[in-house]
Amino acid sequence: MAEALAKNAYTGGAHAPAKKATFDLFARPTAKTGLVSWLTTVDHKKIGMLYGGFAIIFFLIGGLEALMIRTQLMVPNNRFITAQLYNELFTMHGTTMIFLAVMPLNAAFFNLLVPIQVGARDVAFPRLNAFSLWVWVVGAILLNVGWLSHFSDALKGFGGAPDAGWFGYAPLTSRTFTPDLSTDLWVLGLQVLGLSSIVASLNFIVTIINMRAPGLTMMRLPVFTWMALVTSFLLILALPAIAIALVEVMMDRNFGTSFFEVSGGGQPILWQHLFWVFGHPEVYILILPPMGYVSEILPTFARKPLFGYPIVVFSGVAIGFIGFGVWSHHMFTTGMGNVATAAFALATMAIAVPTGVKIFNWIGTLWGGQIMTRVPMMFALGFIWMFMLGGFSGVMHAAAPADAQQQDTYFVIAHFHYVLIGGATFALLAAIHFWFPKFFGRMVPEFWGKVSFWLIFVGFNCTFFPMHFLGLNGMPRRTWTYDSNMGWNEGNLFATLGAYLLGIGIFTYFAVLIYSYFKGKVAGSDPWDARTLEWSIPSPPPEHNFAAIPTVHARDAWWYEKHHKEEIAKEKAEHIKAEESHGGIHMPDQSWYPLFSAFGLLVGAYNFAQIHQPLVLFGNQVSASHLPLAITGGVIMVAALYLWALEGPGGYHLHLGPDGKVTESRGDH
Amino acid sequence: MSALTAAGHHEPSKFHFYIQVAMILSVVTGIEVVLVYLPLPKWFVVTSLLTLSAGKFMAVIFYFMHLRWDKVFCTILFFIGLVLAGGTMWALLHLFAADASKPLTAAALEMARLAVA
Amino acid sequence: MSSHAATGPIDHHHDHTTSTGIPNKKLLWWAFLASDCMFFGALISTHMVYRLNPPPGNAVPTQVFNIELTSFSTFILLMSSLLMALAVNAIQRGNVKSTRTMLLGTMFFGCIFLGGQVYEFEHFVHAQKMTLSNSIFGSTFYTLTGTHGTHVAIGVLLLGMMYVRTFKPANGGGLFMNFAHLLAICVTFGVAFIWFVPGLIEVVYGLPIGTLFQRAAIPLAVGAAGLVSLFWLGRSRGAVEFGEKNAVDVEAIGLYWHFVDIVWIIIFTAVYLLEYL
Amino acid sequence: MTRTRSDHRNVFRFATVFLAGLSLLLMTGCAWAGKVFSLSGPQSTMVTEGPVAKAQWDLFMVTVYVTTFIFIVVGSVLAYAQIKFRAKDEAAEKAEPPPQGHGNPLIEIGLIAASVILLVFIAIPTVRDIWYTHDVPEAEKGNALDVTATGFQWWFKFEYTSEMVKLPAGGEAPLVTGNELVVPAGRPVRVHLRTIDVIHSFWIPKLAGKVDMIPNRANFLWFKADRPGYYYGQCAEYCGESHAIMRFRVIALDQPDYDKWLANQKLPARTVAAGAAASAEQPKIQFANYQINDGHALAGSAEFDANPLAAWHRMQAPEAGENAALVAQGRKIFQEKTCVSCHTIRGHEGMGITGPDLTRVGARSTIAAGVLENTPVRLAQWLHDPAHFKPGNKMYYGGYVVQEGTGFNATWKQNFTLNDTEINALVAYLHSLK
Ligand code: HEA
Ligand code: HEA
Ligand code: HEC
Ligand code: CUA
Ligand SMILES: [Cu+2]
Repeated sequence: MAEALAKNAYTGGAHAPAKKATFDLFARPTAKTGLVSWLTTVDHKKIGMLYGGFAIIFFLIGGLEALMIRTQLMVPNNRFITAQLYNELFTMHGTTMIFLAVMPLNAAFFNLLVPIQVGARDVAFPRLNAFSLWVWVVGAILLNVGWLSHFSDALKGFGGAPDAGWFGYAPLTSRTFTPDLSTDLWVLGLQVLGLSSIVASLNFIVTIINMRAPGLTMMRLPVFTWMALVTSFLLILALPAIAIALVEVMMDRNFGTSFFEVSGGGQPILWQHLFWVFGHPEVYILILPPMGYVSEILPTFARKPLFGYPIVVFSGVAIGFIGFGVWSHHMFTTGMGNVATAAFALATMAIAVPTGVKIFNWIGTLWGGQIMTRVPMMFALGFIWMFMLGGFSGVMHAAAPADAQQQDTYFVIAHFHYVLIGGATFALLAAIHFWFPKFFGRMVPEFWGKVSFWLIFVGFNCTFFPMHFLGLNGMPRRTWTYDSNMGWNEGNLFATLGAYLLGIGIFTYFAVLIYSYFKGKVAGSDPWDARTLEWSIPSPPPEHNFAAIPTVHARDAWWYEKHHKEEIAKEKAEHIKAEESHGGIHMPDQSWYPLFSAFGLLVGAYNFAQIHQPLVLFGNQVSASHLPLAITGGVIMVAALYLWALEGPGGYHLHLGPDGKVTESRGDH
Repeated sequence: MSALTAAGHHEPSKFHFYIQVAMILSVVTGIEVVLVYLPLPKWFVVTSLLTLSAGKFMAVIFYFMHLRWDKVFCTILFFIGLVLAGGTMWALLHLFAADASKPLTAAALEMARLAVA
Repeated sequence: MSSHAATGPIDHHHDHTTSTGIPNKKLLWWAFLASDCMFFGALISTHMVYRLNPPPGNAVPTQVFNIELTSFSTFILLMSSLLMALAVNAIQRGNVKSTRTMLLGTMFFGCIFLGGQVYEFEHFVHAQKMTLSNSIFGSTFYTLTGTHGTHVAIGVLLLGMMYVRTFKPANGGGLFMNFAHLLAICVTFGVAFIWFVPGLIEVVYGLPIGTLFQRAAIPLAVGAAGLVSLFWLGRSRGAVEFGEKNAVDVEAIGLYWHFVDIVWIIIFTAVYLLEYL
Repeated sequence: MTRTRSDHRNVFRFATVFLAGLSLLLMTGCAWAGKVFSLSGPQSTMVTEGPVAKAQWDLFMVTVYVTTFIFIVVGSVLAYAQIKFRAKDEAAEKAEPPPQGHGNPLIEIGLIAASVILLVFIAIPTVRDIWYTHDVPEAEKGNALDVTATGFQWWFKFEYTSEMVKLPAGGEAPLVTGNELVVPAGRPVRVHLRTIDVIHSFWIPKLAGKVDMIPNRANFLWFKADRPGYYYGQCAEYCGESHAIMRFRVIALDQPDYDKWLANQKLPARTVAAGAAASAEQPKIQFANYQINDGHALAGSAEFDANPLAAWHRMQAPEAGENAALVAQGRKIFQEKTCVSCHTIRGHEGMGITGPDLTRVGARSTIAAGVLENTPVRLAQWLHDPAHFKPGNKMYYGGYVVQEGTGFNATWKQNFTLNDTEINALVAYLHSLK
């Protein structure tokens, strides 16, 4: 071991050769940089960055789709795009923004932050984590591949992008009404994304519950980590409902069942129930992590601990729990009967209480603080204001009879964009700005950050505030075009101009980030004088996160450390010694198999979607159905999983030299 | 590993205990099957069936899956899922049992046939 | 984590390397089972919702069902659960041999259950004329019990993988053997449930046993070959890496297996028994 | 970033100027800005014309009052905190951190209680109105008119289940109309909601909130029009390609007017007397140029928009200068061109039910489910190229076929080709059906 120590001064590129694995087809990848390192990584930070990068790309694509929608609606009787394309656009805009932008952005932050905030070196199951990522990519591909049909006649077979709306109400999704492949791909794409989310969430549940550093009791967890935990629970408990619903549509479409086929005695309304049993918790899945970011950012810039921590945590849990009992508020117009309608209306209103508690506590955090209006803080404050407005229109919807006039109008569009953009997205933009220095080691210029904030803030309100009035004035949503005599012309024009402004704002925001990545001022490890553990380690964090697993003594662990320096330094030194005597810092090995099994899934799912179609390659029919390829995909996946199981977690050790150098070693100890 | 075995930190064997549990479970299953054929009031049979299977359920999770000997947290974790799933099922059944939800079936089938025509 | 597991005595209810003392794998599986409750909750709901207001032309469940067979299957699944519990019991005491026997037994009972289901489905489709698509009852019934069956099948596969893993030599190597072993298991058990068990049930219902053997000489031969190679591959082959430290792995699969059992307990009552009232 | 402080100021100055500029813009364009929030369009939910819509609007206003109150209170505190506790300068930022207080349970509980109490103000009228808006009040049940509305991709059929008409082939059936629902003002109407294909939703904003038409479900809603009027309706559940323009109209009439209308409806289709301007020669084309040349502007003319009810009344009377020969020719083409297979003209030919009933199509104020004003030119344009106005509409035949090499593809074709002369005759015929 001493030899190993001497030989491998860790320079980022040099590393110990992998032990000749006994149960392995491929040599275990060990690259630390370059393409292979990203494809085979199990490092939660790299995985987080990949999630984040993909999500931002999809956010921009979803935004572009929104801009096309807004352009079409700019003037009455516009024919900028066709009805068909419009329907594809709003379906994919909604699906993309929710499943491919906001959810993975949250997943990115779970990955980047949770292990560090709990004082761990990685998640509980690093390879499973990589698997979640690649499976997510597969889902994203399946959902979007249909766009290709718009680019070339040879690709018409995709039938266009999905066009049944983001909640795909049966029976519009049946073969009779949407016979083309797009709906099959939508069904399977969502299914695959669900798989990814469930697997990832299980991982985070175990990580948060089991991998906490010594002293980090549950009631000392950073609020963001708490919200990650609640969100993960919501995911594993809500996604099964839609998974089953999707299986049922898939069976209806491909195997002749009649779950939602009236001709066989099915009841399409069941789809709505199953969808919203998932769908409502889903919106809290989107908003709870943002509430977590804000709960970290506000105390940092108010330089005060979060007001009423236990109640904030508890209300987060309560929101999650009550969120499972309100799904039918999306179905007030489906004639559920008075008792059911009243019950769901009241339950929905009840959610305003724990949500209000959070707002009050954030204000309590500001009260008596020393507020520094840095850019993340401005987005966080913007979040409070805008989310509050969105929440109020939510409560208006909860009044069921009033909702009969609002359901499926632009009033709903206004409501959920206020909570989704004013809420979730603002908080995400705050978070990106806040943690950018941590993960890229560079500061984002304040001035340009603020410019982008104001552009986004003003643009957002110009876009969506008028929509309340459009809705009240009777403008239905999912409207490809409208007449000029409805009184909607000006509101729409205004909203569209606002959307362009918003687009410029978003563009500025990301352009500034890219600029800062190359040219930003180098950030120290703790540029904001922040409070949680991630700020205790270098920026960007080393692969093993912590030289010594910290011992947590208080809620804002790093704040405490900063104010008890000597005591902590002593403790740390001891920990480092103890760990080295146990063989050094244990790190998991990289692996090809998560990627391979996801690849198998892609092949399998893509072909399964069109299982009954003849398989045509280069104009020749190769097989009567896609079954052989679907099976091939399945076999690749299972084989990869099998080899994955045999390969074992592997692992190597890092050793911290006295000069701060890190060395690597392999082999048993 | 041999050192471990020597250290003798073994579980006490639950072999016979497990067998007893399994026997009880089989007997209960038998009772269930017989119950449905007995000329008893319907409410009684339904209640007993539900109680008996709930009992079996609990026996399996607490003994075979050793929740009884594990940290309570495992129990809590599982019951979160169980309670939510049960609650959702309960709500769905009530929603569909409501008068407003009586399907039109016969008429609807007719319409569906027209639509296809 | 793994490096620590070997450093202290094994306490099966406490893992000192985690914050709660619950091993990570166990926690993962319990969380997954919580999630799986929702899966089956949604499926059973679908089935029950359509039982509430059955459309005309629906199959009549009590005429379709064969309650003796299903009761038998239920019993079999219970027994497999017992063996699974015993497998965990054995490995926790470091007894690899006994663990293997119990695992095989669990798989065996699992396969009988699956065979019963194959028979049941086939019988329902051919004799009772209830298909996946000709009535809503068929749609929900097959989807629900089929999903459960898929869970059982996945369980058998996982058990098989666990079983061959117990042979992984302590000194490395053996990938090919391992693979061959798994293949032998799949073949043997595949034949057992796809063909032999349904056949045996037919025999119970009057098929002459001679016909049974005549009809399927080839699958039987393949199955026999599989069985022989299974025995051959299953002989003692020196020190293995598997041991008491893997108890949590076996236990994790056990949790899954028992869960599949309790789901069946519910299905048996809700889908089958209640129909007879 | 050493320039941070001054940067802040720059940005705030910029923002202030920007916001000021924006409000200036708003103020100068006051009239225009006023229109941005114009709230009295034909589908406005704020201009209520019946008790159901009114109850819904009043409830909405309750929620607005309560939440506005909360917003003012919470918003003021938040704004105050933001301003009051802002670090005034760099020195303040670098100063010792403020006391690290952790919360105050009393305040929390108080606020929770306050929220609950405020919600009660919303909850009570909500529950009351759920029951009120659900069904016709007991006292008025006897007076209610029952109608069945069925959604089709993308139009509506209305059946007056209590008004039977004699069928030419013998027997009776409920009176059927399409896309325009005529009801008596001042009387409650209960609409039973059905659909033949996918989910639609039935919504007349000024009269009542929507209720969905869901396959296999017996939904219904009720409304009452306070006074005679012409109301816009819209399908409010996404139902496929042309969902956006799946519209309908409700015309509320005085009881006498309604009775008159009903009596006329029950008669078989109108046949133009042969004597009227009979002419043996080839009928003249009345409107040479019906090509679609006015962009895509749909809906009505200014005159129509000004008083749609009057426009509807005008449609009821037979048009001047009807050409009996042309009409007869149209009737023949209607048969030859397979129109009959989808449309019914009760008393004339036709028994199709996959398209709207055309027995009195000439008396409708709009065609194609409220998309076009029913002028001869518009009707001609519609017949010329229905898909131009309603993409994907089902006045086509065909289906989905597998195209070589590309899998599924939809290729719909128009099932009839009409030349100008034929369209001309058809328009004359259809417009004679009053
Ligand atoms: C981030 C996502 C998010 C969030 C957080 C919410 C939050 C809420 N939503 Fe929203 N909602 C959506 C996303 C979200 N929603 C989406 C995407 C849709 C449309 C889906 C579709 O059809 O496509 C939708 C639709 C929707 C509907 C259906 C509308 C319809 O289609 O007819 C309803 C109905 O009740 C509703 C209600 C609510 C309520 C009551 C809340 C509450 O949680 C809000 C609580 C917050 C506050 C109330 C503000 C702060 C509180 C205080 C300051 C305390 C004091 C306040 C009071 C006492 C009132 N939402
Ligand atoms: C988190 C979710 C989310 C987010 C962030 C958004 C963001 C936006 N949405 Fe979204 N929206 C939904 C979720 C979301 N939406 C959902 C769920 C629906 C319902 C769908 C359905 O009915 O099925 C919907 C529907 C919806 C409609 C209604 C369509 C209809 O019913 O007919 C409209 C209309 O204005 C709209 C507008 C916008 C706009 C202008 C933005 C803007 O905020 C977008 C801002 C971003 C940009 C403007 C991008 C800027 C980028 C660039 C300029 C660079 C581009 C470069 C490259 C791609 C390289 N949305
Ligand atoms: C394949 C069936 C079919 C055939 C054939 C058909 N139509 Fe139609 N027609 C429809 C449908 C469906 C609609 C409703 C379109 C919509 O609004 O979405 C319609 C609408 C109309 C309307 C408008 C009715 C209204 O109330 O809005 C007119 C007028 C009409 N058709 C005339 C004709 C004529 C004339 C022909 C023959 C030349 C014809 N149709 C042939 C199916 C058909
Ligand atoms: Cu019909 Cu939308
Ligand atoms: Cu909701």
